[in-house]
Amino acid sequence: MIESLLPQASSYAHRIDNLFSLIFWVVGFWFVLSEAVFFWLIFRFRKRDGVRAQYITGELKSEKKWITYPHLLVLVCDIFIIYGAITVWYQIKQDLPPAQQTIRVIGQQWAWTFVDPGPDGKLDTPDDIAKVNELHVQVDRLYHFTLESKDVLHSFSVPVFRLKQDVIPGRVITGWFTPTKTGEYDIQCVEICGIGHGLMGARIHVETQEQHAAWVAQNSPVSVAAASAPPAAQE
Amino acid sequence: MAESIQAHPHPHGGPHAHEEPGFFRKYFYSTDHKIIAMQYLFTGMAMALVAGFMSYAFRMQLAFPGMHVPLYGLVTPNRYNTLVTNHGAIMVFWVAMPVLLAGFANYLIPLMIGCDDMVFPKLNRLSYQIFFLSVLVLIASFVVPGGGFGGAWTSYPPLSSRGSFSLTPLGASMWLVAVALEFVAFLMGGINFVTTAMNSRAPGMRMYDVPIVVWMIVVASILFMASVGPLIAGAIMLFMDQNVGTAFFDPTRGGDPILWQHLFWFFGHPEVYVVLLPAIGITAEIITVFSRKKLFAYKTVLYTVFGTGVLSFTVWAHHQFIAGIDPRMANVFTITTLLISIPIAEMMFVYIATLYGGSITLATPMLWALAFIAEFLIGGVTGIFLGASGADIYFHDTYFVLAHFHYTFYPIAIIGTFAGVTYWFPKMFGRMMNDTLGKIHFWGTIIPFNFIFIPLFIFGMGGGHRRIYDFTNFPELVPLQKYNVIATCGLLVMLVFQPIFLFNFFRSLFRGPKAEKNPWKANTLEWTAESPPPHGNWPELPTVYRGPYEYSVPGRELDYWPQNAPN
Amino acid sequence: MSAARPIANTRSAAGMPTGRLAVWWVIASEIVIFGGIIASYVMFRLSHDAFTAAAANTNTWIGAFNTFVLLTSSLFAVLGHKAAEEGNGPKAARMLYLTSLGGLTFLVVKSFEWTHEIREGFTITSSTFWSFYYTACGLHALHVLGGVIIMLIVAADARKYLELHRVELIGIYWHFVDVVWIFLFPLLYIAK
Amino acid sequence: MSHAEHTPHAESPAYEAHTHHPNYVKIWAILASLLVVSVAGPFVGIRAVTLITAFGIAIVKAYMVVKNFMHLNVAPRYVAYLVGTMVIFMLLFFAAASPDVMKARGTDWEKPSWLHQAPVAVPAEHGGEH
Repeated sequence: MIESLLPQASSYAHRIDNLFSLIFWVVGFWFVLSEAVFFWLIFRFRKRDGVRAQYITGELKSEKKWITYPHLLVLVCDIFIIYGAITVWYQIKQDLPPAQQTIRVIGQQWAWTFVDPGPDGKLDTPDDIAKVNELHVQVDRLYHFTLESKDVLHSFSVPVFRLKQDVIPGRVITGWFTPTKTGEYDIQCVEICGIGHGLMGARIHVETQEQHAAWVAQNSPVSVAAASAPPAAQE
Repeated sequence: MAESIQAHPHPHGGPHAHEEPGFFRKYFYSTDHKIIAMQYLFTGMAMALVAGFMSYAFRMQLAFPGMHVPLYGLVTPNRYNTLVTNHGAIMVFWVAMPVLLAGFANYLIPLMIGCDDMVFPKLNRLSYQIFFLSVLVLIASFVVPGGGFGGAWTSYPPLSSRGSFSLTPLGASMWLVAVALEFVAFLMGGINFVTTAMNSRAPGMRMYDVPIVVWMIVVASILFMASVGPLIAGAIMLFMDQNVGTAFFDPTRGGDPILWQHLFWFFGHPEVYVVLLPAIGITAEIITVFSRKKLFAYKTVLYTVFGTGVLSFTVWAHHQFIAGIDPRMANVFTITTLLISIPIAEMMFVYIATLYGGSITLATPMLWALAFIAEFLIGGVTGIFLGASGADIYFHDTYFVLAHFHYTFYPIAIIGTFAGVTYWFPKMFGRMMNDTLGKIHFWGTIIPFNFIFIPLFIFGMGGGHRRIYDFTNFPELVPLQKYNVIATCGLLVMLVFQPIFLFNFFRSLFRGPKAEKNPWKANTLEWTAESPPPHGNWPELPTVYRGPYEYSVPGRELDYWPQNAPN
Repeated sequence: MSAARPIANTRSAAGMPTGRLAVWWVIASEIVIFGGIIASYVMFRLSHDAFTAAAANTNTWIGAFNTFVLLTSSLFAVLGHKAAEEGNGPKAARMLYLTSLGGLTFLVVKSFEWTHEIREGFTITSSTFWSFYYTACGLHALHVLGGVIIMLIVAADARKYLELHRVELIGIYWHFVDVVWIFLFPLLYIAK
Repeated sequence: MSHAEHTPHAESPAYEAHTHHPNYVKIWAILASLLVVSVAGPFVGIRAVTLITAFGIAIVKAYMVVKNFMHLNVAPRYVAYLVGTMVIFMLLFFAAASPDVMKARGTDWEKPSWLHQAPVAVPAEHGGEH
């Protein structure tokens, strides 16, 4: 359902969307059923002249089963949902597949800095490419990102990847994604971080291998003699 | 009204002071639980107008970015942050809490359990005075240099702890002080409610003869008292961080911002149930009266309340799934969060089952109560998406969350309040409200309400995230802007209908037809007192002979059987 | 405004006088307040070596003396309760005066201790340990101060044989303050 | 919750007297001597002994004060449950919050400032056991 609003552009986006659909149908069934029963009861037992309400305590077993069985069924549904939720969570957040490339993401009031390791594939070397509010990644490549904050809490979110992780000052948080669809997408900050929170958007460019190589070659700062200080976040 | 806090007696008490206290003493300096309830109720409703106006200002900005909002002006980014922060904080702490917990608890507990007042009337008065002080501090925080606090009602440090980050050093501290004062007020109130309900029941009233709403308020007060402590400790620590220069939550000097999140949400989640339970209790009273039915499985309701209460202490970290907590903890909290759906679902089933075999009259209070169930179900089922950790990766801090908790808080704070006010209005003021106007107001509130928040669910599913003053900065969200426009239009329609309620309320207050003692033919004890009850409630305190929900008992001529009737 | 005691106040359906029940609820909500701050402190303490180093600078003897003072004042409080139950108002009042004397001694010792520490350069902003130290002790000291003030009021009444049941109530609260200190003492002074 | 405990109530006037008073001075003497032990604990110089004497005795002292001075032993049972529940909630809070606050390296994070240096202005004395 979400995919109709927003493309799936990472290797795990469909998992979250499927989980959403699972919960939607399970929960939707219960919701429609209870509302239907609810409105039917209101209609069926509306006040009519000469008809007195029944005296039902609900303490008898034969009466109570009408709420006991549904509630056991809810428990069964819960188990399915828990299973689905934990599986997806494990795959995305707990499990960290080996990286093909590591990038660094630095949040500050109110901009993102993205550090690409450059041609040598290693961070903290002179050929790192630091870009503000602009992230270039290569499609079908497993990226690790390390999140750092210079001041307050931020949250790194790429909706098309279904990716979200808070950025905490004083901590370096690692996560991963594999882009699967080329294009240019939004990056958001979803944790309030002050006055400029609403402006703290960035763009992610998912590129093919050739495009990405060209971008790296074009932007690598070694030739620009920026080798003196590795960028940012060395506090 | 500020002077009401001063302790000087009314100057014009005069010779009548013995029988009839002066206006000031009677309405501003009273220890009578009913007057204090009214104070809470009116303060809460006034704050609801403030917070409602705030929502109008920022919803206009969201639908039509950069517009000069009529009656407000330009919504700049920092004003936007202040507006959303205080809208949230006011609606939770200064509307839902005072109206549902303090207002109805003060009014109903002594009347429903058959005693003359709260056990500690002076503590009760002090509680309101501190609460009122907290209102003043909060209002003052909007106008101090730098402006009101804009770091969201969760007030996460380091944004909230350092003036150089939030740019509202004074506003942030005053906001925190206001919240802390409010907690102190409700701790006093809570102790009073619980002690009164436990100790002062009328002779003959057994545990299972207590009306559900009193049980709910007691459990809510207990939840509040048991959960607010860590946040009070946290507020002290945050206040020191802001003003003394300590570093409890400052990661650059050895503190930890995640600690605050735990302290906050350890309170924050039970807080949802603190306001939910009174509303759900009010609903129970109303649907039994207007369907002339005994509550289905009274004891089961109590068990579900206890289950909800205990479980609510074990779920708080689902607010922090992607906040950098240990990912393994998320699994534990997913399980507990989904388990809490079981007692809540059962409670809803009980209410639906109560309608079976009834004789349902759709009077205004009943419409509100039924709407509470219908709308709260949406809030409940959408919570499952957010409690499931895997789906929450995507939904965290989107408008889906926002729509979800508005589908819980709106039924609680607004629908629950309207249900309670329209139901107990005859008792509170001795006059009847106009039913036709009440129904117009009902439909004019409920239908637009769904038009506000259902589009926001879709907007959130499309990636719309919270606390952004202008979504046109995000190219992916521009096509979804139409949902924001629909939501704002819904809000405007809803606001247009609210003066009808105010008109009905105040007109009925002075001009409404006189109410008899028991206009709804209800069983509970408050309906055996005069309308409105005098100081002391009854000339002779009642004795109780049976449970509160003995409607349509076979073999009796009347279809109700008051709790205090010997036979 | 001297409203008469409501009838509600004299009922005890829960098997306990209203005042005592309420004090237990006060204590329940205080447990979580101190619990929150102590839990936070312990988390930091266990994970930071710097805390251990900083804790070495607190003076165990002063802490121990203050613990002794509070324990002794608790004894007087409970003796006051016993006297009040026997209907001996003046004796209960005397015991309460002794208790508040203990509370005041505690505060005086504490203020000298703090003065000394601040002179040595250990201020509230020196490190997170000292922040916790001053915040937790300060919160506790405020409870001691509040207890002393209420106790003096209760004692003045008790001397005139009024409201004797309140002697027990303030006593329960005082013991709770004592118990909090019993835990703060090893946390801040002993475990080095 | 605690409500669930009480029996159908009697309309008894409040303030009934306790049936017996233990010898409070004796209890106080025990408490004072326990205090001496807890202060003496660190002088043994073994960390385990320090911790046991410090916190074990704190718990014993608190128990004695609560039981005898605060008369929890004669109060209705639900009071003890109430107090116990609050303590359990705090343990729960500690258990759930501590992994995030206490660990320098979590499943997917690390705190660089902890790993590289002592965090605050206090002279860094690593490994100082006490």
